[in-house]
Amino acid sequence: MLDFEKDLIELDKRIAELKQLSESGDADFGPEIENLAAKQRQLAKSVYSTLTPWQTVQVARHPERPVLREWIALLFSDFIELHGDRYFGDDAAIIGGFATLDKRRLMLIGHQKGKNVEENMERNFGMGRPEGYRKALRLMKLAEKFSLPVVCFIDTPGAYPGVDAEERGQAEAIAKNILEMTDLKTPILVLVTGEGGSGGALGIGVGDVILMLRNAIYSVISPEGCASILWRDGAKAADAAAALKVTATSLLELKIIDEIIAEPPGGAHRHYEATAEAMRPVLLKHLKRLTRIPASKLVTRRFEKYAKIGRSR
Amino acid sequence: MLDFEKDLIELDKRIAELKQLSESGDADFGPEIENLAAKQRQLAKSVYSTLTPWQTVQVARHPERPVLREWIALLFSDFIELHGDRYFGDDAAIIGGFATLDKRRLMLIGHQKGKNVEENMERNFGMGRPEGYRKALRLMKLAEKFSLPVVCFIDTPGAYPGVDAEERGQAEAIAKNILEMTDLKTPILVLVTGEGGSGGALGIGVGDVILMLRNAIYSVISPEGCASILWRDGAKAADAAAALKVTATSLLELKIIDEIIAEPPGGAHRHYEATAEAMRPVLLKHLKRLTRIPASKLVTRRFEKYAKIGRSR
Amino acid sequence: MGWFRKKKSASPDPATNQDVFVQCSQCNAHVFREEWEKQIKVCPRCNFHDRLSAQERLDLLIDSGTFQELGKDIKPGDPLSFSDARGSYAKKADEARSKTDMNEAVLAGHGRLSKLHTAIAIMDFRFLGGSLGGSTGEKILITTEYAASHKLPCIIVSASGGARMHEGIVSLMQMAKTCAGVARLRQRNLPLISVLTDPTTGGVSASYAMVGDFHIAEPGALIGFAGRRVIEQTIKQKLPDDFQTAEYLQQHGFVDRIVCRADMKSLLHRILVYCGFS
Amino acid sequence: MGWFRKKKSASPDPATNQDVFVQCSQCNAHVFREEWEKQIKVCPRCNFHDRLSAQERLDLLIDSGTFQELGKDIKPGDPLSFSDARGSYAKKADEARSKTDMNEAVLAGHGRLSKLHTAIAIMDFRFLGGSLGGSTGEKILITTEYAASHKLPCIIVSASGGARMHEGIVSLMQMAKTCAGVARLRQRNLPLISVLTDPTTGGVSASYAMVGDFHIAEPGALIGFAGRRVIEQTIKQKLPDDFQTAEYLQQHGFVDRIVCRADMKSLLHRILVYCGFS
Ligand SMILES: [Zn+2]
Ligand SMILES: [Zn+2]
Repeated sequence: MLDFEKDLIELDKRIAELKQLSESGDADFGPEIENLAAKQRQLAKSVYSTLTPWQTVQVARHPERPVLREWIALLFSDFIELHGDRYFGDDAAIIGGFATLDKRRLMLIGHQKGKNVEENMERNFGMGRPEGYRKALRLMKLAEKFSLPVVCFIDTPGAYPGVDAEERGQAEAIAKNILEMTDLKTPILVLVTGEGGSGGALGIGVGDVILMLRNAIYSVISPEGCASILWRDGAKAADAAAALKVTATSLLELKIIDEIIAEPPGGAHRHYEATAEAMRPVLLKHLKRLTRIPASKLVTRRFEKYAKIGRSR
Repeated sequence: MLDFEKDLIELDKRIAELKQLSESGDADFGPEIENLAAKQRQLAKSVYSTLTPWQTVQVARHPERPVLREWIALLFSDFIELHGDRYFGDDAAIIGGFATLDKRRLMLIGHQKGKNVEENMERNFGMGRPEGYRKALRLMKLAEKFSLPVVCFIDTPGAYPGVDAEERGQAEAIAKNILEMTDLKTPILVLVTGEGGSGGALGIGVGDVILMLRNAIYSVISPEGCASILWRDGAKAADAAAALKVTATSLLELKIIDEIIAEPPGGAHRHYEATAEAMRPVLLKHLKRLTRIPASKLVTRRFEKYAKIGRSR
Repeated sequence: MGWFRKKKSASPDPATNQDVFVQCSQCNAHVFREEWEKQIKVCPRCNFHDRLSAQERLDLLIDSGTFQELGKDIKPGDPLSFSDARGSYAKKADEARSKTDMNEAVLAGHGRLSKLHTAIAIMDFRFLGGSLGGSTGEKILITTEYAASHKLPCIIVSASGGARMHEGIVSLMQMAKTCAGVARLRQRNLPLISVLTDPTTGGVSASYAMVGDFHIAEPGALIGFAGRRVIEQTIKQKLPDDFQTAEYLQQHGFVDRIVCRADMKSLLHRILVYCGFS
Repeated sequence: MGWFRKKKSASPDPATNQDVFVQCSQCNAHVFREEWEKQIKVCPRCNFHDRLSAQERLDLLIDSGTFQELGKDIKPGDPLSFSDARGSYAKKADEARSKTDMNEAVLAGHGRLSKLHTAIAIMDFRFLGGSLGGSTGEKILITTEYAASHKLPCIIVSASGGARMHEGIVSLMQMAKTCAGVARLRQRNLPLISVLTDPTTGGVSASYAMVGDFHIAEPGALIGFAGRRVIEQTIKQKLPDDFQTAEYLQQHGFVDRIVCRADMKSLLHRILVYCGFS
């Protein structure tokens, strides 16, 4: 349980209890429920409007936060998952395939975290291996070939730091993807839904438009990792999170991202459908706009956009 | 020792003995040596002009026959070997890199057999794995990018039939190479120097011009394999070799290859330099001609050439 | 490349009424013949996908009455005038022709797949083990060429033991010839869907079957380059049961999807729609 | 991405005369300083390749007097106004500038390599561990852009611990920015030679350093994505000694050639000639 959510969870529980009592028919707690619900909404709003960067990190990593499979079920229709990199394997931590969003056909690619221990073992906690990045690239090239836009959902602690991943060229796989994405002749729309973990995120995260959910984060290094290096104390993660400017609001100010998609007060992990419905029009708006731009122009603009970042002259 | 070479080897030995005696200064055997040498040349000519297909197979596989490293030393200058497939590994059975033939710069790719047990263990007897075919493709794409012709030296019993090779997609790797070679926008010159073993050969063997050394072979299946399947008796390999038409002369008749490069009587395994010097002008002639043809025309002609093979209408 | 790999098909059950029952060769279940045909030769108990003839596959995939055959008269050549211990290749090919009522191991043409116009080539394993000869390659090529010139998607359903060794080097060169055809699809951004059925091995797996934009396999299909026995001789070990199955291939990254026969047509249709055809 | 990986350089030998001898940090050999410099900081006993400054590397590779620097005045920005427990990034950057007499971790420009005109960027590990900040990326980009617009080959010599975390996300985005530059070389068929020196890790290895047409490494150079310690924590095992060395990378297919420092210039020249430059 997250610290700052204690009171919210307490209210959730009491509302649930009263609802159960009402349903068992002993008495009608309708007004009390309505009253508590209003209180809960108020509290959620106040807690969630003042989250610190470190609290946001915790929300972004919340075990109940929707994962890619859930976003797919909520938002897309006719998903056809396509497996394999055609070189070595099929990574379960990065998945992709054809999908449809309100009649718009596209290639969907994203990190797949699990929701429990078993799933996370299978999905490697959403940490991709080279074969995952290479599969993603294969799907992007298919999208380019068949003139479909690419939509990437980012949610990873980072690329997998394991011996086998190094052996098979984790660095090369990510580098290649980044290179190809800067040069892909079809629109790329990126949405950071949870954790945007460094190179593991960017490996499927270069695009024409970068969106973020309000409580998602995006960072060059985990706050813990940064704290243990620069503060020599992993416990200073909150300081590092603030200094690194990992939240959507900071990243919008820095012009790294283009738009923030609001989450209902209480966060996406409490409001799956409402969050999805907030995402839908924003995704559609950008898809509509991007698919009207000629591919060569897209590539030029993408170059110019990235070329500007970090120019200190 | 090959059966039909017994007398030749006997003469070789006697000549060597006499030479040694001459050198030790006891007596001058000059005339005898010259006499024997003439006899040897005569015998070599008669034996080698009447080789059966099965005998040719044995010559093509002769353990003393020059391997790629030796051809490189004999023919090319400034070889820069380039390693690795950028996915998984560096196959020692298929090697390649930049090389120069009489001032003509090119990309050289070929199977590398060993000359002794250790070398053959290291080189896997010239049987490529997927990473070898993928390295070859990478080098071909580099050649295309920098407008260099590709020259492939074929000498393999076949692609490696091992579990790891299957796991990493032997079929896919060979198929991909064949596809890309039919579409490569630079000249491809192929020379079968020893064994042209089925898909393992074709995986780096699609080209604009296909040459063969006189005693090289090229076949869809090993004569032994064919015999054990169609004759139900591996010992009928000689029959299978004849039926399969694996020799350079047969393949020229079938219009599968474009030209035969003669080997001195006695074979390449007795005459490294003379064979290399016979190869050089033929390679140069075709390189000169091919590099004058525009790339798009090359690709169209390559298509037409292969499209015709096996057309029975 | 051993082109004649054997795997028993479901057979009439001798212990019971041969007209009424079929016995599944994988789980030995006795299945009503009527049910067996209704399930398109998929065992209702163990999901074993028995082999289909090219015509059966065509009926499964292409809208009734829309198929136009191409190269119907193309039949095997005999470039090497090949004979082995058991007779001539020409005779064998004639036998295969009369046995299957086909002229080659490929049924080629174009038609509608749920209304979408597509070029399609379907291999038939009964014809000399689906081996790849000069005319086999020719029929694959006329299919890709038809797709290329008419801007159609192309579907190739493979079922093959590999090269047709009776045609020697001509057989091997079909790998290049068919891939040259695939390259022309690629030049025009036309999709190739490769459907991998039991078995897809040797020279077919190492050419057009493995260079599709999409690789769709049937459950349990044997897919691989080298034959099991050759590999076992090489490594001197027994191979695991799932070696070279569709599932194994998917796990190793070479198959996009495995789909049950009953869902194949609809999956292909959905993919073609995503590729921009309507 | 830990950007400050430590590996001891050869040091003046305190046990002997510091002006006269250097001690190899790998084999502990005592080497005359004069000899050490003559061998371009390669140990004559164990072939250990000690790190070079960007200027030393430039002297090694580019013909004397032909180098034209680009972006000399570009110095680190401070997009996050970053401070940590030990002070501000701005101050750290200033210290690095005065220590190295460079404005950034990259020396960028163009010059002649054995008479061949080439664009070149050389990283200097002494400058904040060769970390990749916004201006570091900028200098890589002006190098690739110079090559692209002048139709020159491009050489990038990497030496970096990875991202510059003081610039947060701006550092991460340099991976995309530099690769976007590489894409423009590729569009023009211009070669990129990536020279991998000790160390090339993290964000640099996962961007421009690993997308060269040619990957040339120095012997023993550390090259990898994740840090050794992070991996050991993940797998709870000790790693083999050769893990992430240039030799290991070559064995796994990611390095074209490993070449001793003394032969580097001539190898680069030969490759450029093969790429059509003269
Ligand atoms: Zn069954
Ligand atoms: Zn030393």
